[in-house]
Amino acid sequence: MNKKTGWRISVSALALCGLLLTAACNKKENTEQSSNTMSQPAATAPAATPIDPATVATVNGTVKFDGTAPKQAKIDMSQDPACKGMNEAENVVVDGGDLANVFVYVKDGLGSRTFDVPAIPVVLDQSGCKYHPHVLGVMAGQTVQIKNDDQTTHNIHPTPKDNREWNESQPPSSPAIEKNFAREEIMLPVKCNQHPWMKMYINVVKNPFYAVTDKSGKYEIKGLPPGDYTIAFVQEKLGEQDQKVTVGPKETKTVDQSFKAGGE
Amino acid sequence: MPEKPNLEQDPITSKSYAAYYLIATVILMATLFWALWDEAWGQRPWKAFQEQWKDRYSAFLNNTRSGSTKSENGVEQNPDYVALKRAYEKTYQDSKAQADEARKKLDDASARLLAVQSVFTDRRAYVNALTYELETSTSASAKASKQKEIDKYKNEQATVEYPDGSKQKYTFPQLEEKYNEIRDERTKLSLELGDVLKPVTAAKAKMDEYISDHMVDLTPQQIDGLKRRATEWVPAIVQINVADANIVDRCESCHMNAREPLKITPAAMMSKGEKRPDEYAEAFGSHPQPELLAIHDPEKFGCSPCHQGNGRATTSVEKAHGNYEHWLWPLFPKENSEAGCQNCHAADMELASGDVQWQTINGGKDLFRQRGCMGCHRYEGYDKEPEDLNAIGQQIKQIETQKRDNLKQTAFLMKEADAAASNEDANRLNGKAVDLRVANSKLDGRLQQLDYQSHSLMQDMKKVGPNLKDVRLKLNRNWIPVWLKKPTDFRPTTKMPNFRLNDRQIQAISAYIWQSGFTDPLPKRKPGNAAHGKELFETRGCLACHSIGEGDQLQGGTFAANLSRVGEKANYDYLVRWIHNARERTRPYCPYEKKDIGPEDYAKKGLPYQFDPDHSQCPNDGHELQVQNMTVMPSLRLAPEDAEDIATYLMTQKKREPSSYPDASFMDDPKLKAEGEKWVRHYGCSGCHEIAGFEDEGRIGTELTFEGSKPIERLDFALFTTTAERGGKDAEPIKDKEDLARLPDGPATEPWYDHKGFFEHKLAEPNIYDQGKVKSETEALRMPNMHLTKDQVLDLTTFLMGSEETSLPASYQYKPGDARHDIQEGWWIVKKYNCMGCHQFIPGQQTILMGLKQYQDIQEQLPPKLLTEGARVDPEWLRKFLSNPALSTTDTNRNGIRPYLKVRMPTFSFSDNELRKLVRFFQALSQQPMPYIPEQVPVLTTKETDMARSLFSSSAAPCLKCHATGDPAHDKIATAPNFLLAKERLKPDWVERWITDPQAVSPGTSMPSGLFKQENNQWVFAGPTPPSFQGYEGDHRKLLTDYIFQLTPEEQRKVAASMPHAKSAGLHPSSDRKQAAARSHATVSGGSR
Amino acid sequence: MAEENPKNGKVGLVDRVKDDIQAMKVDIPAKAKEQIEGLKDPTKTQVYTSIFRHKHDDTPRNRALGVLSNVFLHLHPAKINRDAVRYSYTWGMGGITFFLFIILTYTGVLLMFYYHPSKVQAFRDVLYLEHDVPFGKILRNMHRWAAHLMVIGVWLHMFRVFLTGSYKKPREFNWNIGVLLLVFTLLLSFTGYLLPDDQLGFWAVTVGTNMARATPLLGHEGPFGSMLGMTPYNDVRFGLLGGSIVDANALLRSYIWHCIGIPIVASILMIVHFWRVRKDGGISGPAPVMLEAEADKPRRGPKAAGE
Amino acid sequence: MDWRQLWEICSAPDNVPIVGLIPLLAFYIYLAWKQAHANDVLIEQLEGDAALAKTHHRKTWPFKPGWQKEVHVWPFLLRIEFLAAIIVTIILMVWSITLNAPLEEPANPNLTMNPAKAPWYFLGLQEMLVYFDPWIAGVVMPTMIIIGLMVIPYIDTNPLGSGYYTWKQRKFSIGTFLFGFIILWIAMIIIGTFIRGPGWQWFWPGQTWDHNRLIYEVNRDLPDIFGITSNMAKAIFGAIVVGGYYLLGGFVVYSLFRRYMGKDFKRMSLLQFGITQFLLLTMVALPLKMGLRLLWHIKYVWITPWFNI
Repeated sequence: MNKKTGWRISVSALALCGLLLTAACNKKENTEQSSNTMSQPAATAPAATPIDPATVATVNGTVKFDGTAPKQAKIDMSQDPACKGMNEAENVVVDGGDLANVFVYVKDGLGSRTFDVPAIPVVLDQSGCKYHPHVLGVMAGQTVQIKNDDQTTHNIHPTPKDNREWNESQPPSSPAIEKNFAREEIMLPVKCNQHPWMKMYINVVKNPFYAVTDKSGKYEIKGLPPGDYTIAFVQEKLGEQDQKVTVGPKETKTVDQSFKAGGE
Repeated sequence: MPEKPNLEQDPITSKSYAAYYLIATVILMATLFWALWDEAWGQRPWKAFQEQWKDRYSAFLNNTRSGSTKSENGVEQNPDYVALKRAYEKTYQDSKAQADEARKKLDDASARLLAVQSVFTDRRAYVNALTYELETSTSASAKASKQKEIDKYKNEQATVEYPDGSKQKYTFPQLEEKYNEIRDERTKLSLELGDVLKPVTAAKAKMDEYISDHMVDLTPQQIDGLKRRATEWVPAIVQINVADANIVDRCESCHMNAREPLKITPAAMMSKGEKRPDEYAEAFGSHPQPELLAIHDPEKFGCSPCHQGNGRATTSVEKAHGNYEHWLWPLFPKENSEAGCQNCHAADMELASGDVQWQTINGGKDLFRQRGCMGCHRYEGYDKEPEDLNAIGQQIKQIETQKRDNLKQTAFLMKEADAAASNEDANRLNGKAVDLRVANSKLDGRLQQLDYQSHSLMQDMKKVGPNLKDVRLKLNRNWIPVWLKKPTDFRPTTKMPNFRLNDRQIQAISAYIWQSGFTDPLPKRKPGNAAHGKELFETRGCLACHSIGEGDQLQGGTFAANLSRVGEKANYDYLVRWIHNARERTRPYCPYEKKDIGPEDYAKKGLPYQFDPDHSQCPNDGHELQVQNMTVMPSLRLAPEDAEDIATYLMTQKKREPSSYPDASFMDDPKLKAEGEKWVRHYGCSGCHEIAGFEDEGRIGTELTFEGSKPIERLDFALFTTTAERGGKDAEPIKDKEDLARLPDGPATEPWYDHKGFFEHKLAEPNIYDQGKVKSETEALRMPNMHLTKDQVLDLTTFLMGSEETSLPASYQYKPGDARHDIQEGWWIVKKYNCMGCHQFIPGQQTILMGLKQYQDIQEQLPPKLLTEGARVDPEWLRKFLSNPALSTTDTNRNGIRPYLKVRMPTFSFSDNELRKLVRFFQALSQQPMPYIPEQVPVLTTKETDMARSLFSSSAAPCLKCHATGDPAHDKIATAPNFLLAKERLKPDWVERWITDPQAVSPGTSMPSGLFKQENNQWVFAGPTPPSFQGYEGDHRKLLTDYIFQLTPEEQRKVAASMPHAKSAGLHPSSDRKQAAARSHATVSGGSR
Repeated sequence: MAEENPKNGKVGLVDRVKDDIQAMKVDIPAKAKEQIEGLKDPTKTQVYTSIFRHKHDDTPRNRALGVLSNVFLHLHPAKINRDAVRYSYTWGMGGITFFLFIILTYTGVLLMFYYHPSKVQAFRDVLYLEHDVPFGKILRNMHRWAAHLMVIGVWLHMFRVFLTGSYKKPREFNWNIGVLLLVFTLLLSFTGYLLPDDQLGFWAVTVGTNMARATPLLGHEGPFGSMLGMTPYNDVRFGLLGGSIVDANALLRSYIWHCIGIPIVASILMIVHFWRVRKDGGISGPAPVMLEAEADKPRRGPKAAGE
Repeated sequence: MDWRQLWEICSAPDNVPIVGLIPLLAFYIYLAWKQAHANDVLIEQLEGDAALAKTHHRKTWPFKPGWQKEVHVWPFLLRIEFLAAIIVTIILMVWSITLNAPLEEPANPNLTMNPAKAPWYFLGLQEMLVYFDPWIAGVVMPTMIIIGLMVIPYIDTNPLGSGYYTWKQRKFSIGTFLFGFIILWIAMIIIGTFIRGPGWQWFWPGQTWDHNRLIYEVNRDLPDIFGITSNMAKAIFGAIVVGGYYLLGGFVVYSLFRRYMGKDFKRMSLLQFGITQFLLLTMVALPLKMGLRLLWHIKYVWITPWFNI
């Protein structure tokens, strides 16, 4: 058993531990339980396919929005004084034709390659009764660390299609909740039932080649081995659009994409 | 013969066998006839019975008939009947002409119909036959020709000759039409005739109904029917055959009258000149309890399921009754016949049909519990709390295991889901994992319920005898060895049996008990007022369970101890505590740690030293504690001073001074303790008493659930086996006079080698089967002498005889799943707490209090009858009331609903379990559906309210004269509950029935009947109504009920104020001045001190 | 007829009818007379002679034929030793035993109509027989007692046969058949014991079959049994009972052995037994006494002894 | 004297046959003895008178010249047979009418009958269980009885006494048979029926069958008496005793045969004699073993790890 698999075990064990904590009523049994059942996955976890760092390419580009950007709805957050003031919906964030919060990832072309899950957790922050970021990419199995910076209690309630649903509350200044998602799922909605406007999307993918467009609609995917790929651009409201692209070794390719107003 | 015959005859060839053959043949024929006779009569003694029956029963019926005719004549003399008869005759005469006419027409139509019918049916048959040929012919031409033939035939004219001689010709369609026409005509005519006769038939029916309604016995016509059956009877086996239950009962082949609708005693069936009923007469009585047969239809139940015996056998009386060696289910003897009930009704604590309580079997069931038999002997259903508790513990363990398994499975499923090949699979697996989590949550709910139940069960566990952990606090030490020597010497009616202990055993047992008792200090109590204590003792209801006085002076119930000599043994301070609240425990006991928890344990956790049903968790580990004394004695919610008064009074009850008991300081000898422990265990003292160190001790006796069907070989008659088998003049082994007097049938002379004999002897003198045996102290029989009376031995014997493993199908067992089950469950609790000592549950049932002298002329001071309790009260209210009869948490020294009664409804500290069962019981007993949905009472208009108020307060309906109003001055003399309670407590429909005829609901109640009368289908007030009622069309009864249910305190005050003489209203007519004075004194002193 | 007298057909017919009537007046009385005569001696009728194959005049020939021509009686020879009819010699036990066997077969068959060899039914059926079936009780009683009598009869028969030395040459083999019949008689009785399914039968059979578990080699408690792998579930007792305890299977097996298996074997052996009695020279005696001196000489025929 | 107990035993329906058997057997023994005696007298007479022996018809029944030597089966035999059938029928029917076949409680495997008895005709074997292990009493012994009975015709070489009752000519064979039948079979059945009560204990007739009776009975094994303890030694000792019995007994039998039954002995082949010896000794061994048991409380003679005798 090499070092990597060992690490893998501990992460998955930790994750399951967390899950079990939510499932179980009796803590003692729970921990005992998870350690029992976790002895197996190590043996079956596939080893990551090595990538030659010398040949990796980069894909970047800008996502545009054609047409007039819809006006963002104003949200009144006064029902909870801790949320302070007003807020805006983040359905379609367009800044001068640049479309933010588009999730870009390599949808196809990697074959049966597998990749190690990064040890560093992805952070999802709640502040001002808003999720930061609004769209999040994460690898399957990677830890998502959820923090609450507000002086109010939030609850985090993902409503996935293919992953498990859960719903946990997080009072102010309580420790971060650490979770992970096992299965690939794009635009997995997350909401807070106490603050109905709070909404964000987590994108769970199986490879590390993903990015989210920033306010200027830019994204960059690095470290891609050369090959033919399908790159998918997904927007929570406007849907998904794909592009095929071929990258050579050490190449930096620009792939732009644009969404139409009132699209699909 | 060819060979020359010899001079001397050859004996072999010449000997004749004719004589032998003749004799042999004659004998053979005789034998054959014997066999035939045996088959026809020898093996069928019932034929003789039936012959006798024919004669005797016919004679009996002749007698009865003449009596019946006489009484019928009597009825016929009645003017009402004469009027009916006259009416009948008149209608008969009136309709006669018309009816004759109609009949004539009808006859004519019938005759014509017949004439047409004969021609029509013949021709129709021919047409049908032709049609068949048409239908089955294959070629079109053949069909056509057939059709032609049919048409031709149909057009032919047929002649019909009518009864009047006229002839008509019809074609087939005409014929058909004519036929239908006459048929319809006839139908019409017969309906017409019916109409004409209708008044006649009705009048006749009325007449007959009058006779049958007014004849107490059978009518002569009915008797004639019976007589015909008897005289025309052809000897035959009469049998009940129920294949499903394998019942074949031919009992009625001899007991021919068992199901006759008449009451027939054996004496009535004696043949002439006899002095006492012979075998035949005994057999021909009718069933003494026809109402039982009505519940248990003999066609389904047969006879043997209740009576036993060999229902199939018909060859002799002994065989049929199963009274022979190899029949396992011999007939129950007459006096034990109620044993049969126990076969199917083991789950019923009280057996009653109508107003008949089956005292023998009920007595046996009660004795088994009250005398603590269940402390040593397991019996299904009795004292099952510890078992249930155990079962619940098991269940909890099981559920926890299941929860663990579910968790394991959840984790596994989630892991599988994460690794699943497709999203469908993943979702399916995740779904399953979610289901399991939900399942676990359900299990948590179940666990919680089980926890509640064990809390309840802990509370429900009771012991027959007192808690001996308190012995040092409670008893005069020197009295203990004297008591153990022979309890009946001290208190003849005690439940404590005689263990035949020798002095050493007594010393050792006393020492153990004394030394293992609590030594916690008791608060010192000041002495009270004995005279007031006596009065309280006699009026608060203590006597419903306890008795006092000895011999002729004895009064009170047998449920609990006789307190005549309690002053010799008891410690005053403890007695006060006990009377104040018998359930108050010195220290709680933790079954988990198996120790008594003291203040130090509470102090360790910084908890207050408080334990009661609401604080029942062990401070050490949170397990459920036993926080009450395991006694059924309730709290009467007395003021502490009252408790002191009663205790003071009781301490005066003594024959000798406590100090006169010889010193028993050996009880402090620590050496005796170990031996004492041995004997306490040996004799199973902990079956009835709580004893330190014996909390988990099992029962020492054999299980008795199926004792009645235990093979006789397993009952150890010891040295008396042969004696019992053979009977005779030395058959009775019991020599002791007292014990001999316990035998229901007196000393045995007949063989008694059967279950009955075994039980009776064992109960009369338990160690009888040790007699003559050489046994060591520990081998000797442990069962104590229960000093039962003859009747009690009979009851218990009957109970045990009926305790059989029945071969009947399960459907015959009375184990209902519906509300009747609630009734069964409820009786166990009602009997457990002796509710019947105060309340009447069954019509005709006598309560202990009813029998007391002091209630003879103040019956209204008796506790309420509960005959229709379920129909009367809202179940939710009942639950509240039962858990707190004061209906108040602060003002508890009173009755919540009937403050005017001196007898007190005590607080029994029922567990939730028992409350639930009791409420269901009362509802089920009155056939009330559960859950209860209250009836909507319409809101009265102001006008109606005014009317109702005026009626309510009118002098004609002085409701508030008796009913309490909350005004203390008035309530002192009130004898009925406050109306304000009605809304929450009562059911409106019951109230309507109640105010119409209270005597029918609760006979003897002080509430009078006849307040309302029926007029035009409305119930109107019987007395003069206030003027506002002029022109009111509505139902007065309904109005009043609705008013009561809307009564508010303000409204009540208004009414009271409007009542002119409310305050000065006289005392209840039936109570004299002296008692009234006593009563007011009691109330004052009870309430104000 | 009509063709012969086409013209007078009608007349011819009438004549013929008249003629027939005339003839009938004579024929029928004659036949009737004949019939009455014939019925006077029923033994001459065809029906009679077809049943009884010869006349029953009291002649030696007919006496012999009476036995020889009867299927039941021809077990017997036509003539036997004059002293062989003496009861004091034969005790008649063989015949009585056979007679009882017939009674048992007959009553047994009737009992079988009412009996089901099942644990639920068996005991009830016996009660039913006792209380319901017409003549059921006497039927069962007769079967039971006849069985006991048969056992006694067989023993006495054997006893007599031994005492008269009737097993000696040439009857050695028939003696062996007899021993087997004795064994089968006991087995028949024993297998019937269980059938009422009452305590008596149950424990008798339990005691009886418990011995089987001690069978050497084949019983699990017998010598060397456990060495051969015998357990309560595969030994000879298990085979007898169809189980390790006396239960439903034992009842059924008992029933089948009792009603079918053993009676068939016993019947066959009986046939052989009777047949050998005849073939071995009929009943052994009473023979003339032999003297010590004649012991080693060839045995003389009975005739020689007579003269 | 407990007459009631006695009556209860005798009147138990299934004991009636054995009660009936006793007088029946007595009667038939008497009948046989009478004829045997008459024949023996005749034989003696004829042996003393050679001339008469030549002419005598040699039966005790009278015979006159002219009488038929053979009679017709029909009617002379058949009439007796039919008569017998009628009488048997009568007996059977009267018995069946008056006495009911036993029917006890339904079978209950949990309730042992005490005493649990086999059918009466097997009680001899059950009685043997007291003295022998089941494999001998229940299996070996019945087999030996059957085989023994079957070999009788082949080992009895005495040509005399065939077809007539005699005692003098067949003293040995009749004596042995009577011993086997009456003593070892019928007497054992009688003991089993009348003497053995609850717990298969010995109750004298007239003693009350007390279910609670306890008796002290300790049985020893023969080797124990001689102080033999080792298993091996016990096995060898037993083998010696049993073998010695058969060898010594065989010699005694030989000696007796030679002396008193010379003629028979001469007629016998070695095999015949061997079998006779073995069966005879085995038969005699039964009462010997019973005696050891009843008188000296000796349980086993030969103890091996596999079987005990």
